[in-house]
Amino acid sequence: MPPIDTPAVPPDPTAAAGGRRPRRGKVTHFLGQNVGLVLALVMLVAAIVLYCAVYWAETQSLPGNFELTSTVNNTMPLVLAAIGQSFVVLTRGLDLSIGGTMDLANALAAVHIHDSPGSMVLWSVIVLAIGAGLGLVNGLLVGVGRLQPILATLATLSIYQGIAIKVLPQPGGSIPPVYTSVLVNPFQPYALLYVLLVALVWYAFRRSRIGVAIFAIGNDEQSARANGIDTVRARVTSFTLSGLFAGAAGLFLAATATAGDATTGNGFTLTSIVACVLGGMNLFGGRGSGIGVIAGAFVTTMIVNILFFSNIDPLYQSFYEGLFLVVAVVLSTAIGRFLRRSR
Amino acid sequence: MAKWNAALLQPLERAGLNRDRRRILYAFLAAILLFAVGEIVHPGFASPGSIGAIVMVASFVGLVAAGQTFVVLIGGIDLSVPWVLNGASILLVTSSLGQDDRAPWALLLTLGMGAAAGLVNGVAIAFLGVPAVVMTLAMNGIMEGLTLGLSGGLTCGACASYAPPVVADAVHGSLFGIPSALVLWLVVIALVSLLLSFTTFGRRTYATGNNPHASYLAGVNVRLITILLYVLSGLFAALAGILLVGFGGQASLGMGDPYLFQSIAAVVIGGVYMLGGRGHYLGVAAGAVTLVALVSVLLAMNMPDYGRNIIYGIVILLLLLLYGREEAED
Amino acid sequence: MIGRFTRRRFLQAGATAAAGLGVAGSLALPQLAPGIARAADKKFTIALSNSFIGNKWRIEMENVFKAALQMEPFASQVEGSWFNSGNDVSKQSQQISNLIAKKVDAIVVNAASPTGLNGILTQATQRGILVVSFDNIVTAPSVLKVNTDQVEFGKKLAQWLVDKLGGKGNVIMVTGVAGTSVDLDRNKGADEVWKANPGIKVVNRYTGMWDSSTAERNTTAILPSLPQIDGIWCQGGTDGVLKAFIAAKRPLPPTAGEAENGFRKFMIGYDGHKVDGISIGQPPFLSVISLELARRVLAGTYPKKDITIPFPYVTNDTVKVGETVFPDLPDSFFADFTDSGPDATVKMCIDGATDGKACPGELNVKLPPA
Amino acid sequence: MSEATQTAGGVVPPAVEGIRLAKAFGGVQAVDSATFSARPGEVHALVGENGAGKSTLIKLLGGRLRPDAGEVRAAGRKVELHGADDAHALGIWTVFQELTLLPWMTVAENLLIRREPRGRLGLIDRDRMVGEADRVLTWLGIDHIDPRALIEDLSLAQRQMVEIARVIIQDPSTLLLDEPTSSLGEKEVAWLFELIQGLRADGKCIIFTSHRWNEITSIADRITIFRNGAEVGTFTEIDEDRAVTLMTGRQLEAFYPQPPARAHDRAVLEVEELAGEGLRNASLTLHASEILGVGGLAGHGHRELFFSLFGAQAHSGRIVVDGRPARIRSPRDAARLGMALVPEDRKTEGLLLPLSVRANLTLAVLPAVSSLGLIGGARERGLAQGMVDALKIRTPGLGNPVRQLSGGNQQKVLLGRWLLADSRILLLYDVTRGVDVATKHEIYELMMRLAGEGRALLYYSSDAEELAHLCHRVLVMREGRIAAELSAPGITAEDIVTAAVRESRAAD
Repeated sequence: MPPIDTPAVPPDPTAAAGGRRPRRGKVTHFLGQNVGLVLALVMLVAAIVLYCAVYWAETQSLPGNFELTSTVNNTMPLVLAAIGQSFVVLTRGLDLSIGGTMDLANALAAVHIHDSPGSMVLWSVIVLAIGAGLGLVNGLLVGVGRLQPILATLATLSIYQGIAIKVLPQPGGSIPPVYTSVLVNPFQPYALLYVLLVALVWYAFRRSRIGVAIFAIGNDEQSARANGIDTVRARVTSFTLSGLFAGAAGLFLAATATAGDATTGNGFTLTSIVACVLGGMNLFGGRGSGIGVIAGAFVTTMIVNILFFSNIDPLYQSFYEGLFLVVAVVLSTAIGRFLRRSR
Repeated sequence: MAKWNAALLQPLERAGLNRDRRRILYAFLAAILLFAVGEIVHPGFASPGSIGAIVMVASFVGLVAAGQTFVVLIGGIDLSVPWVLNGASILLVTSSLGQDDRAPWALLLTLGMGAAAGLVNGVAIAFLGVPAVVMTLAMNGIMEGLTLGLSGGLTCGACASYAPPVVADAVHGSLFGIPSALVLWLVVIALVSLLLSFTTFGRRTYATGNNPHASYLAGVNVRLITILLYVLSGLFAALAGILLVGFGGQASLGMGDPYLFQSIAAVVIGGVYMLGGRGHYLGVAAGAVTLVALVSVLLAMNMPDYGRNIIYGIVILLLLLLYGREEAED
Repeated sequence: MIGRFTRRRFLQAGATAAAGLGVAGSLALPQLAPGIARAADKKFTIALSNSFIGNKWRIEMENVFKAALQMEPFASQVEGSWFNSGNDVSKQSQQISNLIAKKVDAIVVNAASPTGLNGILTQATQRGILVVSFDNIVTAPSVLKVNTDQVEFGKKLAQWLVDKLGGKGNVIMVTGVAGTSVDLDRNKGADEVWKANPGIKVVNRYTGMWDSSTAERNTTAILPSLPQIDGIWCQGGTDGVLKAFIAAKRPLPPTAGEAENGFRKFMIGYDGHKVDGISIGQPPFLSVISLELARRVLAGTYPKKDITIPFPYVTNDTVKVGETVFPDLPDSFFADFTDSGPDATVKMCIDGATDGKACPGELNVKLPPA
Repeated sequence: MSEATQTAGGVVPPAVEGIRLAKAFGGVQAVDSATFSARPGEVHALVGENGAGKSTLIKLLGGRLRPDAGEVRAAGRKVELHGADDAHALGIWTVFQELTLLPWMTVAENLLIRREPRGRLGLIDRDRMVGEADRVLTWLGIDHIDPRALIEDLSLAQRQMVEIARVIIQDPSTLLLDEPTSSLGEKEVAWLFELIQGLRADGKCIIFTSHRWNEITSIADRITIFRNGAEVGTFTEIDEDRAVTLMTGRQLEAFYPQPPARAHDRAVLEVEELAGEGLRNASLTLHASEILGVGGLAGHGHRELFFSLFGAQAHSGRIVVDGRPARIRSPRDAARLGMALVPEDRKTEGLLLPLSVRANLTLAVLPAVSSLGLIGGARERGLAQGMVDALKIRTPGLGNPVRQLSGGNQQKVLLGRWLLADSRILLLYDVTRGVDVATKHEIYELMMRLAGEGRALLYYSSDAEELAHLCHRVLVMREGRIAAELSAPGITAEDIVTAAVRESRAAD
């Protein structure tokens, strides 16, 4: 395929317009083209620093292993949900059914996972498959049924939640401690490995054919089609991935809780969108990084911590949260715009 | 299939029912169908009293959905509805202290608050380029914090006040034998339809919703329109808050919670195009009735909660697929 | 009234959560300044971790907790703080982690999910922190539980109706938030009674979401198609159900419902309407009992054991203005913020419930005999 | 029917053929029983007016559209092309006029999309991809384009080159190029032609469309002329006058109306040092009754000039309207000053396709047809009907969606909108693009009439021929500046193109 073996074309490059220009470095390009990601990481670092500061002010010590472990464990479900959401956001859509899928995954896990290794592995796989299946249904409604993502998933959200309550009518069931310690070990921050794994999955996704296709439809659907990309398949895949990750998020939620509750996933629909936005994902598709989204998820947890240690009237808490969200988005939009212009 | 569809659609088309008008028709048909189904599974469901009650309840959803319709017509969404509504209901009772003579000012203040919340949404969306989903979501949190904080969690001295009798009567009374909440809704339906279909503002709204860039180049003040539409959405959320206080007598926390999902669902069922530019409030009004009728049928059937969720979702999907099929025909 | 979640209304709940940020806060009352007081006289640090705060019951629950902290014996023995997280399990979990990091002596928790916090709460107890859960209690075995008996709650309401109706008649059931244990338990209790009394016919059963406004709306929509109703069994939002009956010009049948002030106003006659009823409440002072339990366990004067308190209830015969019903307070106010009678567990003044202000005198919390 | 080439080796069938092809869009017959054929080893130019059906033909041959009637043959065999992939499998590749690059992806990703080098675990090896892209760019002689740059950050010419490069490296046996030079300067065109000659020498078949006659004659082996959706004839030798006559169906002079004599010398619009994104200190003066043309290669600041003047793009500089300094910060400001912009892309920038003809016509004059915000139905209909009659807009009714109208009539609706607003300064941006010949002629006549009425017209066209014939003066833009000014009489299309490409560098 490399064109070197087609000698018919002029081998003399001097005939052409322009001379070779020095290439800008890989890193320079990366920074310039991933402003959202960079800002998300900066925001995360700032949040961590601030957290350490208020933590110090309150306890005269710095956060340690326990704080790290619990922060990572508590953020894991959001990390997964937000990454799932980001696949759909890349295609200019939103997946509102993530909460419903998490509910169902959570309920199934609590009802079916028992203390034998076989059941743990088997049911984890089944739950992930069901998550992917629910995503597939969304994908088919959007890709083949040509419904708008927000509408199709609004309807399926209701359906998935209903099924979840049918599976687990009241909070209960149990998750074996072994399962918990494998997914979200309470004593050591082993869950960082999963964060790393998610980052690697994203890395691989970004470098896969289907990843390119999903990015492409977010860039420009018509161009993507003109380039021979099967846009329907890419779209269906993005929803399927979203469902798969939502399923995984449900498993982690069950594991942290050590039991199931068919309603605890609901809030993740909107928090996952928030994490995507804080992570620098462009809601109009085609741009964004999963690494940024992971950072965005951790920022939300950091904000919980910061407000915890800063003695704020709890009644006003949503006010501060809302304000923070607006300010963060406005600032990062402004900074991003400024950086791009000054390049 | 396509042919069969076309054969069916052509007479409708000839009768002046273009796609948008057909969608209104479908929304009404869906409501009628639900009443019929309800009557079968639960005799008495389609009695005049029952229909009246359902339509009355639908009017609350319909009012919030009016605001939602405005912003959806330009491809936006308003997620701040719940706490704007809550805030409005609390502001009304705390500022009126349940007294009729203070009611006019309290009403103005409350509507003003709703408009102000909408204004902030609109300005941030139109000028700062914050995505509507994010901005209105944040606004919901901001309003929640402010409402809870300022009223001390509804423990303030004035928080115990009742809706001024004039407001309560306006909701519970009746005019020419029609419940006055319903009369108000009919007036709102007429006004909103008039506003959207026969005014320059409405024309510019549809233009902006269809193509903001082209409208801008045609001299439409797209930002102003955007802001005004969010203001209207805030206003209607506040209006619904006022009516709910009148209906229930007092403000309570969490009053607005159910209205977000329902207002969006009503807009969807009413055939408004979520990406903007097409749809009528008449359809949304029918959508609100359909929605409440659906919920009521399921309640009447003693449907367990999970079943209600599932059927609810399936009905919306079916309607969407019906609309979508027509989309493909065009 | 337990929980009063509106979790299932996902959008709102999400919106609260959405900002994703959590929060906390302690109102930093001067005498509660952390660290200093503790070093001086070794107060117990006890924190309240509440989830959702957007309804009246939760506010009162927090207010009486705050009030108790300012009264003896708590004022001199306990350094308290309180935090809200909204209905976001991860957020509450993170806040509890922060409480563990602060090394509090005890955590009193009203959970966003009965199971969702088990992981982190078990960690807390493993680290020697005493955890007491109340209202929406958690299932983790190492956590102490303070609650009323929810099955009994449902039973008692139903039995009262059966007695009132002479075992025969049409009844509607207004249920709570699906997917919660409380809702299921209360319904279960009622169903047991209906089973034993075949003359009672449940003509409809629908949710009121433990919310007066929703209960009113749903009742309004469904009522016209229902036959004559002889009795109302309601888990919550009782005043809303009655208002819908009044609007539909139906007579108010005997009603077994929650402790909303609005409902009790109807019991004493309000606006020309009077209802015969029984009003049982999930008492907001569960937070205070939990606080007391934590204090005494920490002090070593009470064994580590779960507490089930009898729910306070009133009927038309016992309802009393200024004590169990308050015409000047909102309908959504929970009139059972205090217990009454000689065996009362907690007696709290009204300022405590509305403003979180200390009541005069000492606070005497009567735990069941050890 | 199908022609074959006799060679030493025997009969070689044409590389690609279209036989009695027909394709209609919403009632407009874009291609109507067109027959076309091109051989291996030849460069075949396809010429015709805008809207003659060239682009549609290319899409039919390239597999992007399916014909309503007729057949496509490749290498002598009838083929059914269900999509681009089918065409690609036969070695038929297309470079479209509308670029199909993905803006937020890198040059390398775009160049090698769907054929990225894989590394471990089957994942795309990005470094290798960049290396390979760099090699391709170097080998094609366009290594001033950085493979790691985002498409968004490239100039239009660079994008066009990437688009061409992307297809060339697929080693096509038949290459379809739809207006490949419209945004290229002199050197880039030379680069492209050298590429094409290399391909021809290698026995490939190259079909391209262009509006620049000197380019066509310099490289094409054969020329097929299209008019009204069908071929008029195929020639190996033809002079420009004859070709234009065939393309337009009338004599050159007769096709283009004479611009009216300028009655006034009053400057209505004076622009000094206008600068902004893509625009560097452009100055111009527009007089009443004047048709001032603006020409040059695509992507050299015309659009920015028009949009800045109309307030739709941030700019600095001085604008004087009717002798008074004007601050134009939005299209509304501009409209109030009597200005109007008719943009090139009427579908995305001009019209509101689902809305009625009436609503589209009156959008800019709503206050005039309403009182207290209420639209007067009768008054609105009256005004709209008046304009429909005046401009001979062919529509089933005032209430029909404007989507249902043909391209030319849509363009008239857009013009009508501003005529209703009685705009005196008309900024017409490539208004005849994609318009059928008859309507085009009507638009010319209309322009003359408007100028005759004393209105001032600033007129950009991608068709130099139009500018040469219709304008009093022509400004040629290059790299965001006014590079030359030509005055009638005696402007020729060559002059314009020459001025546009002269000294032009590959804009980077």
